[in-house]
Amino acid sequence: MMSELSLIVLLPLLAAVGAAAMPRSAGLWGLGATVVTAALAVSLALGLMNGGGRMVAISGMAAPLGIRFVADGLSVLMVLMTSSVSIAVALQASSWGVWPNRVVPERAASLRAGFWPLWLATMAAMNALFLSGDLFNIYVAFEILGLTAVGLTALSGTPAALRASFDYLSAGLVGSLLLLLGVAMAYSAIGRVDIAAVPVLSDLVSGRIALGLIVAGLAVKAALFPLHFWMPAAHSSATPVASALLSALVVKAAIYVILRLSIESGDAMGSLRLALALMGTCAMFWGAYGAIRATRLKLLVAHSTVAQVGLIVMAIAVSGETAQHAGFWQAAALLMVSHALAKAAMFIAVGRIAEELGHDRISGLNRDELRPAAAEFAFGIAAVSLIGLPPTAGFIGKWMLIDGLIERDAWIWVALVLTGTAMTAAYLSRVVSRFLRGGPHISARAEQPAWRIGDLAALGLATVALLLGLASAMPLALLEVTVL
Amino acid sequence: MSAVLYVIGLGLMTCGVVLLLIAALGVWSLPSAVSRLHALTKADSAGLSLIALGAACVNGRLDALLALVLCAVLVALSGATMGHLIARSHVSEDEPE
Amino acid sequence: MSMAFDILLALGIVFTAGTALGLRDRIASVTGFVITGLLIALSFVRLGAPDVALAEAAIGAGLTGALLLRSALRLKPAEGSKSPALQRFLAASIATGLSCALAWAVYTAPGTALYPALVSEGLAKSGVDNPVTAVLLNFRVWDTLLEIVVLFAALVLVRIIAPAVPQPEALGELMLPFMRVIIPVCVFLSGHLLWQGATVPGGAFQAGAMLAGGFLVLFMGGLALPTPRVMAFGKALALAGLAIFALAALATEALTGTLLFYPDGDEKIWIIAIESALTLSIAAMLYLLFCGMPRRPAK
Amino acid sequence: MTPDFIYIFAGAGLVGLAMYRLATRRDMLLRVLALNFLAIGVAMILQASAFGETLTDAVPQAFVLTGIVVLVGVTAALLALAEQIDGHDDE
Amino acid sequence: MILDLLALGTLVATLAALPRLILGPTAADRILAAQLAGTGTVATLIVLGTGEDTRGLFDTALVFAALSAVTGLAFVALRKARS
Repeated sequence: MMSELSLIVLLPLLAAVGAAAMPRSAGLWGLGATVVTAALAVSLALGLMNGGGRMVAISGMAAPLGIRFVADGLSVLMVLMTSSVSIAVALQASSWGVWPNRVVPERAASLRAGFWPLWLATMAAMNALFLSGDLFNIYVAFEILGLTAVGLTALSGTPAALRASFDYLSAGLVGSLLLLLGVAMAYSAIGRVDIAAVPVLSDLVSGRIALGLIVAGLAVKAALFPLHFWMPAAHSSATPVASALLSALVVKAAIYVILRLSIESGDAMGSLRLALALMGTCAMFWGAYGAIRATRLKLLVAHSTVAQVGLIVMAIAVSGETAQHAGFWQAAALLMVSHALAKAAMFIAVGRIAEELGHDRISGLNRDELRPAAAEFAFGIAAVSLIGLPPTAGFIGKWMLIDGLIERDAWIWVALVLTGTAMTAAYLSRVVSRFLRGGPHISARAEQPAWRIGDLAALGLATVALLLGLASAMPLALLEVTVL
Repeated sequence: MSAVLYVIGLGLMTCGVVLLLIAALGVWSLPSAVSRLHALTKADSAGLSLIALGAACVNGRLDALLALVLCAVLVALSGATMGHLIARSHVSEDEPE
Repeated sequence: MSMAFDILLALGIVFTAGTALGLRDRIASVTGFVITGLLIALSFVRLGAPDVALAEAAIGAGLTGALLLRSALRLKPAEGSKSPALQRFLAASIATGLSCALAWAVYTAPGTALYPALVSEGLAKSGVDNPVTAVLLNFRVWDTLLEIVVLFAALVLVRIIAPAVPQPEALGELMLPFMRVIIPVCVFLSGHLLWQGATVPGGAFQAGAMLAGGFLVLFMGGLALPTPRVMAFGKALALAGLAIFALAALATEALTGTLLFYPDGDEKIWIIAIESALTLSIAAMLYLLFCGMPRRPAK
Repeated sequence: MTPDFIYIFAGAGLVGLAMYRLATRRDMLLRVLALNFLAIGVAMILQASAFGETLTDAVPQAFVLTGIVVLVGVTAALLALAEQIDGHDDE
Repeated sequence: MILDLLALGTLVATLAALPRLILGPTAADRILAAQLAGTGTVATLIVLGTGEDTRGLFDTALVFAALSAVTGLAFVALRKARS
């Protein structure tokens, strides 16, 4: 019988084809596939908790020649993260109409026809990437991801979005070609390209060059400072749903591979780790600086992604000897999940706010006619999680990171993480404080904006981010699952 | 027999390569675009046909002959068509950049 | 002697590429790209990879060349702005350093050949005799499936962007005899490549590209214009290939318990079936990528 | 010296050239060209390191084939974007 | 040996398209250069294939020959698009 592993890739894929073939019922295909895929992901995770990690040789061909699905705690946690964000996003996107015979505005119809095939293909590519145990296969998955992510950016159709899309696609292509170059080098060094070869690679000089090239390519894809130049424009000019997906999920694919390489290579990539840690730190400050200066809400959130990516990459880079410090990469994984949930909530909330206000200027958030509503509330919770206040998942992640650093007497890094946190609090409070300000400037006639499905999506995501902190034992237990 | 064919084949191929080189020289040195066009399309196709014929003689296999003849025909045909089309478009273009 | 050939070819490739990237005239750049593509294909032949040479000639030089030319004719002329000297100097030094480091690293790499033994071991049971086809359609067919998804994603993206549909002008009466020869040859060659791909160089990608080349010639000749019917047909072909491939993957798992593990003894039938669907699908996708996919098809 | 050695240099040269042009030119068509050359350079390095005196490894050939097909898709998308951006500039 | 020399000759003929490509002056000249390079490549493939046992390279040459016209056709057919 068919296993969840192949279904969570092939089902969204087939649905993407279906949605492209029948644009009018794209919403049905999309919602259906999203829900079923999420259910499959949950069942996969439960199976993993009970039965341990799984490894499947596709085509019955053993590695290194064949490609393997590797389902361990980390990859399945990433699959779960994708599914939970995608449910919320699917809810929001269903506002473009689901039923094929219902009449919808032309713009909604064209957004719907474009969005669903792209998003379903993205979901398939992400799941394929998380489960893949082969570097070249990861490259191909990245190429799908690069194209669909650009498609999501270009969906809004504005000249700014198109320009950002071109830069995004060309930067992404450079990134994946660097990755491919690294794979080529790995092949010429040791004659194989499966992930299990990474420890061998890190013992050789040419192998380390290969790993360096791969990580450089991933850094472009993950928008790691100073290779993030394409990202704020792309993420802020897309439609809110697309921004949520790009910021919350698509950059995570690259970070996941960095994390995976870091775990596999063990302690060997010393200088590469240092470079990553430095880039991460710079990204944390540069992104925060950009967010503090941003005038538009969407740009602020996009710059905040640069900063958060920096923090996560730094957490990965400082992990060092993985055997003794499993806490570091688990912290990084937890930070990835919490950032995904919070950032998706934030972008959807920002979309709702901009929809009510008609603009997204930060200075114009002190509005007279509207009372703060669900979207603002969701934004607030998401902000709390990003800053890392208890009881959110962000807090647990940061706690584990700092705890590990203190244990190693790495006070400089502790100080850097704390400074970064303070800056996060600073730029997010620019927004949250405006939401909190009640009082006389709100006119008596001010109305509560009507509930939309987007509010539900944003609130749901934010709540999950909050609850994940309380139930963080679950993801941590999942992360313990390895392939024997 | 096959030795004779081999030598004939090599001779034909050499002639063909020389023709190709002449065509290349013509494209390099002839003064106007139209004259270059004429030099190219004729010498080119002739050279390639000779090479293909020579290769068929040297190789001596029937299925190879089929592929080679088709090859020569295709190059000659597309050369002629393209030559005509480019000449037409060049005349109507009138804009030496 | 053959060393001289290789050196001249390598120098020619780098020089032509430099020319293509250095010229101001757009047509010249694109033409330079096409010529480089041809030389690269030759170099792949020299490196013992005729399958790749075929694909590079058909896709790299042929179709990409046509695509680039379409855009070169449509985009406004390049602006003559030059980057500051310092930037150019820095870029040049970094690029040179990168090149040298790469060449050194690859040259000194130990280069253990691990795959050839594994491939020849698996070849007997793979259902085909051409090792490249065996890798693409059996050992690592998962890569191939995802690769078709890349084309699908590109197609969806182009549909969203919806660039203007190219309008070929009438090429006169000489086109007709030309097409009468070239189109049947393209179709025949495509089938030939598909069929012989099981044993000697060739396969679905080359066959698909060949067929797409035939479509493009038809298009330039004023036939096969992207009318609604042609578009709908092309879209159906393009999507059907991917759907069949994905469903076949699921079917293999249902039959054998392992994803994309073909039932014992029937490997060849599965591979040929998938390849046939892919050939048509790839040809349709490449054609649609060239013509663009207008939301409202051309009249 | 074997042919693979020469072509490794050619591939590395292509990568360097493409990187240089990517860093110094803003023109969209040239960037697309440079990206294509970058990909071809990578493919050539991969192919050259697969070269063997008796038999060329089939797996990198499959990789390069995949890369070529992927590249044409991305190129088509980039060019469509470039044309659309250029069209917007006119208005 | 002779075949090696001949291959070198065809390669030189192929590369001889480059001056025309650089000098132009018209677009037609450049397309012409591509045409010449295409024929030269086909010739090179045939010469290289003669020395081998298989027919493989002749098939490759055939594909080159069939598709060599596509770019040129695209040029003449879409030329009007340039405004």
